Amino acid sequence: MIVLRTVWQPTEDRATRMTKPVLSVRDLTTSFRPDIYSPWTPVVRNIGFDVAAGETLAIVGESGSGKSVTSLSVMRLLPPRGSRIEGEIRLAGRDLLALPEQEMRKVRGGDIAMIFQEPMTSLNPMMTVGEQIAEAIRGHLSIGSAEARQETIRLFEKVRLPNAKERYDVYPHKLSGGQRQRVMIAMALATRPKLLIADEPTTALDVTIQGQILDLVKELQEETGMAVLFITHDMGVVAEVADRTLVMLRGDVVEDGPTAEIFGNGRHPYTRALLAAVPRLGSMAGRALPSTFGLIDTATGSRGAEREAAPPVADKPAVLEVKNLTTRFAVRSGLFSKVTGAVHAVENVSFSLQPGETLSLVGESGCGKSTTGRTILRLTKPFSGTVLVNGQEVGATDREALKSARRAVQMVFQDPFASLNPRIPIGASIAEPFLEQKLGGKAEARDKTAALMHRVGLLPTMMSRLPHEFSGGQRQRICIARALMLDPKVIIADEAVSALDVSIKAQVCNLLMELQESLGLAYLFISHDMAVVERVSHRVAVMYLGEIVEIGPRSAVFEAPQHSYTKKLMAAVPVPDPSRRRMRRNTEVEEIKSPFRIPGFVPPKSVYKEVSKDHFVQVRC
Amino acid sequence: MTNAAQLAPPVRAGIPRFLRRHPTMIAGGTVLAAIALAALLAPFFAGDPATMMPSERLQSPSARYWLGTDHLGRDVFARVVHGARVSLAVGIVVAVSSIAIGVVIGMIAGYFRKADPVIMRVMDALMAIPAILLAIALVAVMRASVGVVMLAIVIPEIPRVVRLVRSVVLSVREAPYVEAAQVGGTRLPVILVRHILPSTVPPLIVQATYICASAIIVESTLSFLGAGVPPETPTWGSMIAQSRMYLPRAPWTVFAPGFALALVVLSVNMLGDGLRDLLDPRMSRRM
Amino acid sequence: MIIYILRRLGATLIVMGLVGLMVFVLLHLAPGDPAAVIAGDNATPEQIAQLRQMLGLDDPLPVQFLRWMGDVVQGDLGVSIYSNEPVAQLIMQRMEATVSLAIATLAFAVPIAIAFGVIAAHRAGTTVDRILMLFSVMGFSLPAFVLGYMLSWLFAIEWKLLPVQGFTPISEGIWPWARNLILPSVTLGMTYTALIARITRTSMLEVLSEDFIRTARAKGVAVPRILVKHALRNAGVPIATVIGIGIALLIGGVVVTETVFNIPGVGRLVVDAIARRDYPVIQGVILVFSGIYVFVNLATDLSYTLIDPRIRY
Amino acid sequence: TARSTTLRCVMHADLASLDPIATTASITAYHGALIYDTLFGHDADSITRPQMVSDYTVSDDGLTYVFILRKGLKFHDGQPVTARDAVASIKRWGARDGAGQHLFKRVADVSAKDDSSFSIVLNEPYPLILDWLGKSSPSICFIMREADASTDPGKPITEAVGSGPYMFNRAETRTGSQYVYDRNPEYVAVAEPASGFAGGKVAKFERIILQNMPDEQTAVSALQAGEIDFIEKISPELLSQLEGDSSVKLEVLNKTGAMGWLRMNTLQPPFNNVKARQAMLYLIDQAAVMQATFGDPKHYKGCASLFACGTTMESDANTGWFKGGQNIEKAAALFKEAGYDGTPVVIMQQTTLPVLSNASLLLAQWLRQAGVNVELVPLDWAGIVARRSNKGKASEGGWNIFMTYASGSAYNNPIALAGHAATGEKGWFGWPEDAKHEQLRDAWAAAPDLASRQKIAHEMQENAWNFVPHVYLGQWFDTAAMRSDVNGMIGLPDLVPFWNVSRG
Ligand SMILES: Nc1ncnc2c1ncn2[C@@H]1O[C@H](COP(=O)(O)OP(=O)(O)OP(=O)(O)O)[C@@H](O)[C@H]1O
Ligand SMILES: Nc1ncnc2c1ncn2[C@@H]1O[C@H](COP(=O)(O)OP(=O)(O)OP(=O)(O)O)[C@@H](O)[C@H]1O
Ligand SMILES: [Mg+2]
Ligand SMILES: [Mg+2]
Ligand code: NI
Repeated sequence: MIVLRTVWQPTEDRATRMTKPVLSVRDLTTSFRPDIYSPWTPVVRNIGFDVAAGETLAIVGESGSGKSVTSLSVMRLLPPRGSRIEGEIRLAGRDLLALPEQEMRKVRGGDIAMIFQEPMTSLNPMMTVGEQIAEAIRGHLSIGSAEARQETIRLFEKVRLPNAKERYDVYPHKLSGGQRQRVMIAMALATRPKLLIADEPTTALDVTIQGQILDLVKELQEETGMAVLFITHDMGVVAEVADRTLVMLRGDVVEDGPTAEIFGNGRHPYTRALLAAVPRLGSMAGRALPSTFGLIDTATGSRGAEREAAPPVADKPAVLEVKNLTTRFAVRSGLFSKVTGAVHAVENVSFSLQPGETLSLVGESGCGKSTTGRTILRLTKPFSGTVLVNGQEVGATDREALKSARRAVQMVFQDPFASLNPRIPIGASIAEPFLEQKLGGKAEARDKTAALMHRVGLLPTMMSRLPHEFSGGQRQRICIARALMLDPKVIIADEAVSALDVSIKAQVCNLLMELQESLGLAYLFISHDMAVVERVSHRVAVMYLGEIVEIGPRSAVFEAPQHSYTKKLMAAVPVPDPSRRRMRRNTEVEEIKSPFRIPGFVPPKSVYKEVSKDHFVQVRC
Repeated sequence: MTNAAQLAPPVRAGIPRFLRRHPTMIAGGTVLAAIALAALLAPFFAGDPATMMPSERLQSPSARYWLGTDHLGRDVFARVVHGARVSLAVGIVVAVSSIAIGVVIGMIAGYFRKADPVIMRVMDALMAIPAILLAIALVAVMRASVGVVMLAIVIPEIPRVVRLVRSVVLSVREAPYVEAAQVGGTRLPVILVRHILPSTVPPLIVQATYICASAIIVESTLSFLGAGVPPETPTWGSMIAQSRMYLPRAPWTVFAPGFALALVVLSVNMLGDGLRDLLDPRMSRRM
Repeated sequence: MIIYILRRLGATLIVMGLVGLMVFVLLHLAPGDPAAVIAGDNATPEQIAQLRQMLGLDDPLPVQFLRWMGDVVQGDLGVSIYSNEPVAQLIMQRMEATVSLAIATLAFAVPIAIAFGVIAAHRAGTTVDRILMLFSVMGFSLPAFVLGYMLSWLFAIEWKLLPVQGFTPISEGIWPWARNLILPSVTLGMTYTALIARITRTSMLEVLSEDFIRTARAKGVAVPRILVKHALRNAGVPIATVIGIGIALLIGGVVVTETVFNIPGVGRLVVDAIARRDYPVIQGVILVFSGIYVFVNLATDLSYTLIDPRIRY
Repeated sequence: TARSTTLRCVMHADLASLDPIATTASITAYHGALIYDTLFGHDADSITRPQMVSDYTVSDDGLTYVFILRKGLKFHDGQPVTARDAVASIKRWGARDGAGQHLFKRVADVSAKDDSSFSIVLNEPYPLILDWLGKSSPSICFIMREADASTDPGKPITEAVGSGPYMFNRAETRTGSQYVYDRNPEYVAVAEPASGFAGGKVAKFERIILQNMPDEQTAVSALQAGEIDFIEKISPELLSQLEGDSSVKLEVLNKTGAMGWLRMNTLQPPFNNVKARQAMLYLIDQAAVMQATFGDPKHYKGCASLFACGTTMESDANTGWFKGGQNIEKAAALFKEAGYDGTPVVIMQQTTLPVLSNASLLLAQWLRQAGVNVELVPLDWAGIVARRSNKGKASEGGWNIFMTYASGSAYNNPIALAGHAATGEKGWFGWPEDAKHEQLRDAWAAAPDLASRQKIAHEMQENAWNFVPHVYLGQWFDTAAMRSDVNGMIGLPDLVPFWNVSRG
């Protein structure tokens, strides 16, 4: 790949441009070195940008392109030993890089506030959320503790945290992810900063909650007129919030401009490639079959073709049949570890999978998607129900049946890195199932491994490398190769592409679809990413609190959702289209329901109503 | 986006650089290696550690006796060097065997839910008996010998290793790569040995250095309390313990082994601390 | 919570039963004959045999074990073979000294160790870090008896600042009590300082790399406050654990210090008892020690709930 | 209690057992001497003088002794001392003590005549009877309350109520660490100056505290710091620390010192052969053994007398082997003659006492030089006393050699010291057997005076160094250390008495 190096030139004529920039960055170069004996390695090179009051600038780019480093450089939060920041960072005219640490501390949290990616880990678990905000307030404004408390509660109300008063004395672990992120926002706004830096503030959240957070930031910005630096890799989010967009590639800014312009006619091939890879919800409207992504070559800028996938094989028996599957996790407590209840993770779930078919399982976090997949493979014991693989029941007692089922059904996990043993060369990891199931000798295993690596686009010469020597996308390919080693009929892909960058995500999706066609694989595709699901699925099942509430052909479910939950899910997905950005979603602030049930709880009876051909919706009776 | 990078054990990359970054570890390692070498070659250069010549007792260091003689007229230098063999052996044998036994029991406890409570209760009971007292009692039971002293130090260490291994196993057994292996049909023993065992290695290496250092100290303490190795055997601990009365008159009889002991324990600890920093991926992300 | 405690206490009984059995078997495998020790060197074999029989040492082991266990269950630890005094009373007499020493040691070691650990973690990789860690490792490298002699020579004999040995009950005043404990607790504390400082450093390093520390810095909190208020409490659970282990180790580790500084504590009691095979005393002390150990463990676990609001039993 | 009226003493051992009859441990004898009184006592010139007895008569045939107790003697519980108490005490002592047993073989009757007088009737004359009743080496014939003294002799009594100059203070005693004795205000001392184990036992300190200090170095430091007043025995190496200190004085209280001896299992090879035992005489260099532990020759000497040196029975008979010095070749030759077959000789090495531990190491070295295979088995004292009763083969849990020690004056008494017997399997550990030796022992006890006893002792030694019941390791003299203001310590061979001692 040719490395592109576009030195950024400030564009003078800009409609959205306000009078004076709040933050002005010039020639910022940030370098790291592991120890004093090593040379400095720049990871951000000569970048520059301005953000004006009331304006939102989005920085996009794939993982590792230097987005976070840029924001941390502005805050001077990088480790003092081992990092070096050069250039000029001016906040309302003041050069931040020249400030003594003491002064800089006042800037942090005072003039510039920051929201981080991980709401779960960014709050101190041992301080009440109220204290944490009051601490920020009192650090910058000289007010008493009672006043700080008042102010904190006011902020909680502002970010629409229910029961603001009581929430003051609550520890973070009692709050849901969305609530925690709202606490983070409240904290950031506590001192009325001039600039808010939001580093991937919604990545870890469910789509429904993501929507709420984005709305909130927008609203507050309108109210206070602060400048916002919004860092994300989600183009949908960019389209939603940003006035202007800056595209980074491996430490360089390759393009910047008004968001609409970037989306409408990005000039740089990388920008276009990035956008092309973004799955857009609704882009498949009217099409019955899944389709690959048409990718853009970042070097040449030429666009690959989209290719429609084949329909599933209808005349053969189902490869996987799940009947009334129920999985519950007992919750024990008390003197004799009495069962005081159970998490009904999967409740009465039934579906079947044809050869060559992709069935997607969607739903919000904790609804039981993974548990379903794990129960099929008996990584978790079911409470009741049956799983048939090639018509044969997978039972607890029959080890051989389980073994052959596990040969036919394989799994690709969400985190490709965690699912590869970091200490074993990838060739050995891929070959392991083959050798362990005694399907052939060492030489055969080697040949097959090489062939599969080739197949998933890796060089067989990489066989002896360790997992950490690969990129995320490559690692996911390794996992796919391993899953294919046993010639399975079904692959359960549990969030198999969720962790990947957009462009790589598209590549891996394409690979999966290709393999499906040539090998006749069936996929159980578990994902919370609706846009990807829309592209790859033949059929879609929507799960809610352990139950399938709607299942049917993809086009039917996406274009004519019947169940109220499905509708809500569809509405919450951000649309990568700047022209639609001012549209409010009107989603209410609502807590996720818990699947915990007391013992003796009998799930309400329900039936499935067929609304159109093969499209079923759950109806309670 | 992903926190995968944290899990990476960057052991393979750039060993020399780590060495440069961990001067204390290098110092510790070098000193240890030198002492180990001296211990190995002791019979060839150090002289006779056993022969007693009461008429030559408590001689101060001289050209003939580099570190003087003790109360029985034995060559302190020869005894210090030969003592290295026993003291190091005690450290190493105790570390290796307590870890070997602890790993096996810990893996069983961590992986087999049924065995876990039984094993852990027994381990609790073993831990509940103060180590020194157990050692004294064991030595009293089985008569003093280097082997028994080692055993007496190993037994109380085992439960600590078991706990460590068990906790690692408990956390790793649900790791996606273990589940991936299960899905691929990998047999249980293979999963245990190939996928779970290696994760216990980094914390165990560190633990091993602590055990090694404390074993050397405990051995000397046992000698002090009169429950150590046989008086015949030169170990630093028993040398200090036997000579402590002579400290005012013949300080070398105590300081020579004492210095050697402190030096080795210090080196082992420095090595262990260095290894821990080296094996801890978080060190690269510090404030 | 109460139920949790009850359940833990239940497990304690099992553990203590096991300890009792192990110790009994171990001891009675030991060669050694209290009757021969009591009778003295000049006694004839015949006299010794007579004594053995009188002391009930000739009964079969299972009988002796059941007799002992039966008494223990009723709260009776038996009497010393030698002095005929109740074991419980012997232990009680010695407990104050041992507990005082343990408390003084912790009072000395914990604050210093935590300060060392926090500073070393904050300055990780620098010379300050290395010096602090070297210092604490050195505390670990010197056998307690060598250190003890050195300290008492310097402070008690040369400078005459503190007494050489002995123990004064706290009932005779705080200062007389403390005077006697300073040198022993410093001697004993060295090891624990090293242990706790290192754990503190490690877990502080871990916490300092957490996201919420970055959050705290991003909102402009000053470094000392970050270290103490944000980081230390989060690092508290492993530190509490190691302090708990420390207490347990202390109870057993006092033996050497008690010897060097002639403190009439439980450690000495049991070492002397082992030397003359005073079985009821040894068994009683070890049983009490293990009870303390289990209790300290429980207290440590309960302390987690104070440190970490997420932990509930 | 004020410091000046309290004497704090660190003793050589912990007072493990309170019954001076059931145990022969000397620390218990010290305890006994503090709280109990005796009928007679040896004075500084070894003359036996009445103590609790005001008067006594001996019948002309020398077979009936009548004793009258002094008036006003009271036990610490306030009860008067009666003849019944004395009778019960003598009987219990006679059942237990070596000398007592020897005496009681000739006793026809012991009984009280009235509250204050009692008699002992013998079958044959026993000139040493009063010596035995007044001896100061364990077991001492202490007079206890009848109730205590009627306890089975094999069962240790745990009461500590006597009529002596000090009273045991149980409330302030901390078993294992300190033993407290308060002055007995009711005690009426004999109106004579204290002399040896006899004379006026005047308690000058209000309180005596015997401390058990496990570490000698600590004790020495504590003495220098004035935290304690007296240390009974100091390792010679620590003496140098005290020698320049004017606040401390050093004194050898036990003039006959102590002597280490080595017992061989005469029931098992190789030491069932007298040649092998004789080899040991040539093998051991006592001076070297002593020097290894005691350094300066002023603290020790080699001694070839069966009855120790500096004692009344000291003899030079049959000591050619000693004068010739160590002779390893000769020892090797004797082992060969004994038919030694290379089976390892097991030495039980006592690890807790430096002199014995060091001696074991040296012995092992010499044995090896003499071509003997040696296995050193390190054991603590409790381990040794348990194992030494095993008469079997060394390879089956038995032993060949162990070492221990006794005071010089103990060796001086062929009757009281159990190890002087040569009665074979009935006797003391090592079980040597020699009929002539036994004959001589009885003759010694029956001998009418010192001169004739000395003559018999000479014969005994002549004979003993031929059949070699045991071998000596050397004789040493322990030094006691005390604050320089402590005066009047009485030097007794087997006992540290605490009467007559004062401060200032
Ligand atoms: N403290 C550090 N020391 C050394 N290298 C670092 C450090 N922090 C970041 N880097 C490197 O800088 C580069 C940019 O990282 P950065 O975190 O800015 O990426 P990003 O664009 O935010 O990616 P993501 O989308 O994954 O968050 C990466 O190659 C990263 O490995
Ligand atoms: N081993 C377990 N023990 C107890 N509860 C469990 C266990 N595994 C999962 N659960 C619970 O079951 C429910 C379903 O979990 P599951 O992991 O299947 O959700 P998911 O739909 O995959 O969510 P996500 O999108 O966050 O991965 C959750 O409430 C979860 O807390
Ligand atoms: Mg980032
Ligand atoms: Mg999941
Ligand atoms: Ni890393």
